Amino acid sequence: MRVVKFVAGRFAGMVVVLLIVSFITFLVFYVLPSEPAQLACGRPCSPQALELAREFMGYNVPWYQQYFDFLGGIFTGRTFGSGPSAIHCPAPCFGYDFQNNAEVLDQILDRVEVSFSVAIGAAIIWMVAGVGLGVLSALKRGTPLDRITMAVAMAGVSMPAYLAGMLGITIFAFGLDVVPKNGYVPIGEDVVQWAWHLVTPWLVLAFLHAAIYARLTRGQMLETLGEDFIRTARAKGLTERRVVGRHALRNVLLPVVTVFGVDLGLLLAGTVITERIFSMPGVGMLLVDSIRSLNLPILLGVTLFAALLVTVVNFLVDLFYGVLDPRARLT
Amino acid sequence: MKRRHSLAGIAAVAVLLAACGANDKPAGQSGGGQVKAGGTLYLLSDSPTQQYDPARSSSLVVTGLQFVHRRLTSWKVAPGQDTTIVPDLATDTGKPSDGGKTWTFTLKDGLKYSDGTPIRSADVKWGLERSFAPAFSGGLAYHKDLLSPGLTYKGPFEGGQELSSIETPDDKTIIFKLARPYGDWNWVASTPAFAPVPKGKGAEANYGEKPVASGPYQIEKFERGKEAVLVRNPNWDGKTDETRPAFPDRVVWQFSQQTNVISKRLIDDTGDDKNAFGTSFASPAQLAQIQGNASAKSRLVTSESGALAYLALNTQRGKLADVNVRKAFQYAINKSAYQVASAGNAQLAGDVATTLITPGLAGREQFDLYQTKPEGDPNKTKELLSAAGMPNGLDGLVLVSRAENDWPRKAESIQSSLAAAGIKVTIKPLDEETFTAEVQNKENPDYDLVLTSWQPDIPSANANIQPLFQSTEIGGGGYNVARYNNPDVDRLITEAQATVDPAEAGKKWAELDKKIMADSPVVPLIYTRNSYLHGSAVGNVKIGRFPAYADYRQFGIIQ
Amino acid sequence: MSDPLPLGGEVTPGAARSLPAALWRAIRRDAWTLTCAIIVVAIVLLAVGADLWVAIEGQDLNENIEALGPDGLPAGPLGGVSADHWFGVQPLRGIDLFALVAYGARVSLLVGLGATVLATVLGVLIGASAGYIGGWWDRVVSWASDVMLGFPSLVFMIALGAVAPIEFPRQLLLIVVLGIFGWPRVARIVRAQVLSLSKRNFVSASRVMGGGTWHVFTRQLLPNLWAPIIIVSSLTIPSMIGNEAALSFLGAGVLPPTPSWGRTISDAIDYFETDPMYLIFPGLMLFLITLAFNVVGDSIRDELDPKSKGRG
Amino acid sequence: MSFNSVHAVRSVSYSVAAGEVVAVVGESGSGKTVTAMSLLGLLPTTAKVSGRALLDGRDLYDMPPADLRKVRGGAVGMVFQEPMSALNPVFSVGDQLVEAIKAHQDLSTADARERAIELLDLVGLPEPARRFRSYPHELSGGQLQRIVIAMAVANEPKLLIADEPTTALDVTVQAEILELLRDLRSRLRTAILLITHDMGVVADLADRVVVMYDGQVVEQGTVTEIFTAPREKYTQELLGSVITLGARATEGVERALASELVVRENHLAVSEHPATSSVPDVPAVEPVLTVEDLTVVYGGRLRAISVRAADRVSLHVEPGEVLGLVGESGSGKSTVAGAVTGLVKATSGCVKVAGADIARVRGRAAKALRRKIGVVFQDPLSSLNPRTPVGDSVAEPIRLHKALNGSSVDKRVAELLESVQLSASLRNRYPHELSGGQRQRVCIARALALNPDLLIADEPTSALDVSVQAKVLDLFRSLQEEYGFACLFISHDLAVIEQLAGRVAVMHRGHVVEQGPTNGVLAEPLHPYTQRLLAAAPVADPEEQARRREVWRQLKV
Repeated sequence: MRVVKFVAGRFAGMVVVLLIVSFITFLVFYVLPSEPAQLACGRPCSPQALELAREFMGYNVPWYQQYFDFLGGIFTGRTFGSGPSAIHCPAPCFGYDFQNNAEVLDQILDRVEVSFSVAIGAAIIWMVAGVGLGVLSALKRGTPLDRITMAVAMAGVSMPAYLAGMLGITIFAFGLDVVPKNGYVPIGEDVVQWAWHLVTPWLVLAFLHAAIYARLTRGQMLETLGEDFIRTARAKGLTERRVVGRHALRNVLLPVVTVFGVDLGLLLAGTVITERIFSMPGVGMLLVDSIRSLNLPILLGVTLFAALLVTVVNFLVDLFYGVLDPRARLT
Repeated sequence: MKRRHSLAGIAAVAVLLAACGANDKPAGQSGGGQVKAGGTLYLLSDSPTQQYDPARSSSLVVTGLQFVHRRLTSWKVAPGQDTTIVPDLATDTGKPSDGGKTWTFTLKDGLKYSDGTPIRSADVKWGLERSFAPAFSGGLAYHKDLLSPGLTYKGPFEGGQELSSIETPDDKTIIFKLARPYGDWNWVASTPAFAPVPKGKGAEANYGEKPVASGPYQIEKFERGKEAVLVRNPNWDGKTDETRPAFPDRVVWQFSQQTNVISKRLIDDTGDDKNAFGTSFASPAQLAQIQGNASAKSRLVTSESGALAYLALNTQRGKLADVNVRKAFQYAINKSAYQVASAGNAQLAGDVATTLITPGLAGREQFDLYQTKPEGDPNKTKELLSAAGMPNGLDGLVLVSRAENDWPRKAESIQSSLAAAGIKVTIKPLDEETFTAEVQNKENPDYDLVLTSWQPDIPSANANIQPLFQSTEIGGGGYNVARYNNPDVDRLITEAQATVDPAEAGKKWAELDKKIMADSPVVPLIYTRNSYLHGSAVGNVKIGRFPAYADYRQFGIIQ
Repeated sequence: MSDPLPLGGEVTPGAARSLPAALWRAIRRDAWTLTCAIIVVAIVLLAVGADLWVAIEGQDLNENIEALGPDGLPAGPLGGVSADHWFGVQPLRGIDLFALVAYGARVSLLVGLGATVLATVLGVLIGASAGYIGGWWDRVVSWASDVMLGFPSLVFMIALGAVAPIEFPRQLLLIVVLGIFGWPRVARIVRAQVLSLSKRNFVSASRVMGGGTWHVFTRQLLPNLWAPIIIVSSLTIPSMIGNEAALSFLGAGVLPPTPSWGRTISDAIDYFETDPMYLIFPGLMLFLITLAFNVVGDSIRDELDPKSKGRG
Repeated sequence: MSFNSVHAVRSVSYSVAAGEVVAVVGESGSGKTVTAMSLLGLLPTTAKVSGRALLDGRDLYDMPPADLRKVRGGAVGMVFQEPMSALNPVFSVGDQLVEAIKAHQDLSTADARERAIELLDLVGLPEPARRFRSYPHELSGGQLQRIVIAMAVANEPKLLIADEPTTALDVTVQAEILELLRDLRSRLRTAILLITHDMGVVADLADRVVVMYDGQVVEQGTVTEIFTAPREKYTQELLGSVITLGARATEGVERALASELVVRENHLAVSEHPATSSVPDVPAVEPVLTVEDLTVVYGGRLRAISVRAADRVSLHVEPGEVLGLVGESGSGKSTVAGAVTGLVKATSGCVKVAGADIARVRGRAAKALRRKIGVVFQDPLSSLNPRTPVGDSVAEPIRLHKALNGSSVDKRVAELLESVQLSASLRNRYPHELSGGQRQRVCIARALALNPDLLIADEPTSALDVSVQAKVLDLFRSLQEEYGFACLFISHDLAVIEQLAGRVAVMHRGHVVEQGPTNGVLAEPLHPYTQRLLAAAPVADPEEQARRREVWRQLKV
């Protein structure tokens, strides 16, 4: 019952966040001096034709009405125009992109696989590498290994994503010519090629992020190793491997998981820069393109999608946190 | 704007404007072996889709749409020659009567759709009627205000009304009764909306993904954002089609490709990429790279000419309302620096422009009313400004440019030139829609100068002059961004438009060119060259004098 | 209190160490920190004296196509590096790259520092008030910062750039936008700090003695907040500099022709294969200043906060 | 043995025989814990250890790590001071117990689980099978310490090292844990090395005593020798400074057991146990502080569970009087202190200082009221702003109320510091530069800066070492006599209250269960909880403690 209540509460919170995000996005883009109907107007575009296009696309009503139309579309779907040539956008309709003649949701879903492939693969690498190196540094504190790891980590933290990305592409794809230069192969088509095409972005992203995790893990590990319960575990006669690998690590992972949730949420939402550098046609790329062409329906959709992902991932992280930490569990 | 990949007109079509100093081979084509029928052609596009709905397309005759759709007329394009109009579905290029107010076309015999049904004149009419439906707007619309009742007609789908200004007395004949005389109607008949759509079909919004084909290819598979596969249309008869050799067996579009990735694949030229053609222009950075690669350099095709890049002066604003001040601007720009900033050097960028009508259009005359060095003459500008009562130059002008691609850099170059001539400007880069809203639609827009470019949709000086300088095109989405209003010019434009005889019309347009330049509403900069890169197995990649786009119809695979 | 060996648990907070003292100690303790401090000072000097250095070099920000080769790339090897052009020149326009980098440093530092100051001031005010006043205000702040952190902020910054009138100084806009999106991070840390300080008895004691909210905040809390504030802001500077560069990289930063590292890097990426120096100089600068600020900030934190001894 | 080139312990030797309890006593920093830790190699790696530690003839210091690991938790078990932090918060207690068993015995998981439940039963946890699945945060301190002990004895060790095993616990819980240790020793024949600073615990459990001071052993002997005839001056001082309950408390409980109590005037107790209401206040003449029907409820609203931290508590303090408020953790005494100082909002009821309701006064009256109250908190370090020199801390109330100005402030600060027996030259020092006792003196000086009518002292000495505690209490008493302020003195330690308070109120689970003159309450405890509290506190006298233990056992039944 409490779990249901908790989930319901979190869900309500999520909805409110999404409403606010959508509203603000809507408002900001509404005040932009843009003419979204222009593109559906054709060339030459007379004022009369423009007005027709506006009417068809639903831009001829006041902004708040447009916003409510948008919200309503999520639950009931929308229809643009009338008669046999009307465009139907079935519920949940997150808007219709007239520039590309496609439902916004479809466009996002088309791109999701790419974003998820990049994000999840990189996340696994950086978690393993970052946490592993962090633990190692903490255990070998003060040794050259620790110093080198932390220096590299510092470099990783300080490296702008696009620089690291460019260097990665240049070195691996063009310099050494060991990995493919272009594109994305759907996982359903060929798993090996899929992974092979993603290696560079994975490694570069992992390098940037692993740094933060290595530092975080190291600090947490040093702190945790000073805790009383570690002393207890040692006094029980456990092997050092078990003391560190079980007792310390589980506690170290708690803050790491929280940071991971935020990072993954943002990354999944299509870290714009990452996808731009690696020419990955993911959600982030969609966002950049829609910003450049001021494609309001897509912008609104992607913004909502990003906010949804961040909130959902955070929610999942909270649940997972409960698994890791019984104190956070609902009893 | 590249998203919709309109390969035509619009002020600033130039996506990645560039050119190539193809000094070692004739401009407009590249070498290569013999092209034979067969093979697969890959088209690499940075756009997520290709519009195959004729009503919504703004595709030129030579590019993507032609694979699937034929129109009433077509263009004959060859490097080094002026582009001429030729029949496509029609037996001739139209018979004008009634002083250019009535145009009659007759369809060829034996024309069939991909489903085997015959193509009738009513289908062409239906296709045009369909383009009036609000759901299918967005394509080239030159026909709309010439066919009464114009935009009050809402298409055939609701209420089933027909367009009375088009008559189809039999299955072969189609007669257009225009609202006013229009000499270029045969050119207009080559725009996408003149492709036939089987009467009664095409009501659905996604008709463009599975249209009924009249051209040499039909769509086998269409996946937006990924790819489209075109295969041969068995009912297309090459004998009725003089402009389409249709060499490849299959044409595959690869959508949503990144431009730099396209360029890298083509430079590498391996596997299927040998059969590939990049549909975007090579950027200056890519050009610099291609210059250093002999193989890639041999596969680069550059146009002779292209879109007119120009600096528009807001003739209705402040000091710029004074024609003497505007004339001072003609000497201020360092067009050499602009060429380098555009593409690295003059050969790559395109020739310095002094006229409004671009090379390759009938009737064009080369002249220069404001002779100076390519580097410009800032002192002369200062003198002229002094003479106009501004010894200290001008300050605080707003220069609007596009935010996309290389425009900001080119705007910076202009800014530098003007600064040297004592004119201080602030750059305001705007993205496409904001540009439209701010510059083309506002009543009193806040800008003094606009850096942009223009490529006509049809190879007629009409399409070069009228949209940019007729007073009716000020505001309301029109392209007269210089806000140039000269009743004399307006009158002459209407006259020239109504002239049916091409030679006579050409003379009138050339006169208009000089007359307008004398008022100095714009500073012509360069005729922007476009460069394409293709794989080594793609042959017959040619660019005519007009348009500055590769002629997709000729492409074939070298076997 | 058990035996004084640090077997874990609370360590006496390094009470009255001041920032200059901590910085000085960090620099003296570690050659690496010293190097990074020197880099920071050098780049700050580069930015502040940009006019002077560029004048010494004998160049300016003007277009100069004579410095270019026939293909629009810099004439000469290494991107045109020479005695005249210390860092070479920009492709296609021939503008001196050293001048671009030096003036770009000014923009980067100005925006980075400005945004940090704004984010810190907002974060301290909001975070401290939330932690101290508590109740509904605290809930609102926590929730608002959650929303902000979950917000696709980049979209916003780009959109605001498009909405803002051309007359509005772009650097100021960047400072404001980055500052507004930067406060939640600071606020969270400050709030946590205030909450933990509020539990300390000296705060209670002050209140029992009759100290009002303002008195307790300024006399009791604030002096103890300086250390975390300084640490968080010293680590915010590099991320703000990076953000500015990233926004400019995406074309949503400062307007042309104002030089900016992000804009230069964005442009240079296309030339990486033909003119690598164009990317390397501004890229290296950005990397160095970020690294140096991070290292120095990290060392100060180690000095001020004995619990996080960074290097063993 | 040295640590960071500081010699923590020098030439320490002692021995423990099978079945024997040896107590190592000494104050903070005496090196008792370091020595014990060194036995199992649990010191930080930077510590250098020299010497020998023989376990059945084998040198622990010279043992290969793998062998030492077998000794840890095997032949030698260890119990730590803080049960809350000694267990890993993220694993269930059963898990951690099973782990300890499996580290040394080759058992299947099911068998180990069975053994673990057995052990939980052995250490006296009710419902062991259910507790097996509990997580540390779900259990009380006493329960956790039982689990830590279960873990330590899981493999039937020869030696159990108990490092301050009861320091963090309440007295009644402490008594139970000591009982458990005694029980385990007799059942398992385990030798116990008990490390503690509490002489009462020593008297209760130890056979032999080792006294450490400044890293050295100053004296060792049997428990009777040490308590009756300490040879070393340090031992004598240590024993002298111990504050323990007088014999009358033991007698009081004995009388209660024999039902010979006489109820006297102004001595009230509630009848039921556990209590469901508080006793009414005894009549007052002209109280400085009146607490009327004070109820404080925490939580509630969105979260379902609300805690009644104080329930209809009524108290008063007369001018010049010290009222002791005694109770264990969670009894609500700190809540009452909070309400009295105005830091905690009362849910109902009111607190009046000099007739003014502290929750209702505003503006000037509120400020005037504040002048009348001084506070001393438990942890002196946290009571002083680490960024403020102590002189400024003392001056804060003076400046705040603009009581004095200019140089007279400095003069007053010097005066105050001297009155708490601190040199005025310490005024420019920062808190971390002072010792614990000095800091608490500074806090007292600050509390007295404006000559308050009422002083609220919330466990002012419980964080201090034994000898320091005695001195601070002495100082407190003399200051109270000198200034004559009324005082609400809060403590968990009845012995401290006995020293200072004229009257005492006993709190248990939010209720005042008994209140009356100190003499009356100690000599004739009416409420069962008071009796338990009196019987549980160990006294530093082995014979007396044996008698008390007997009383305690009878009370438990």
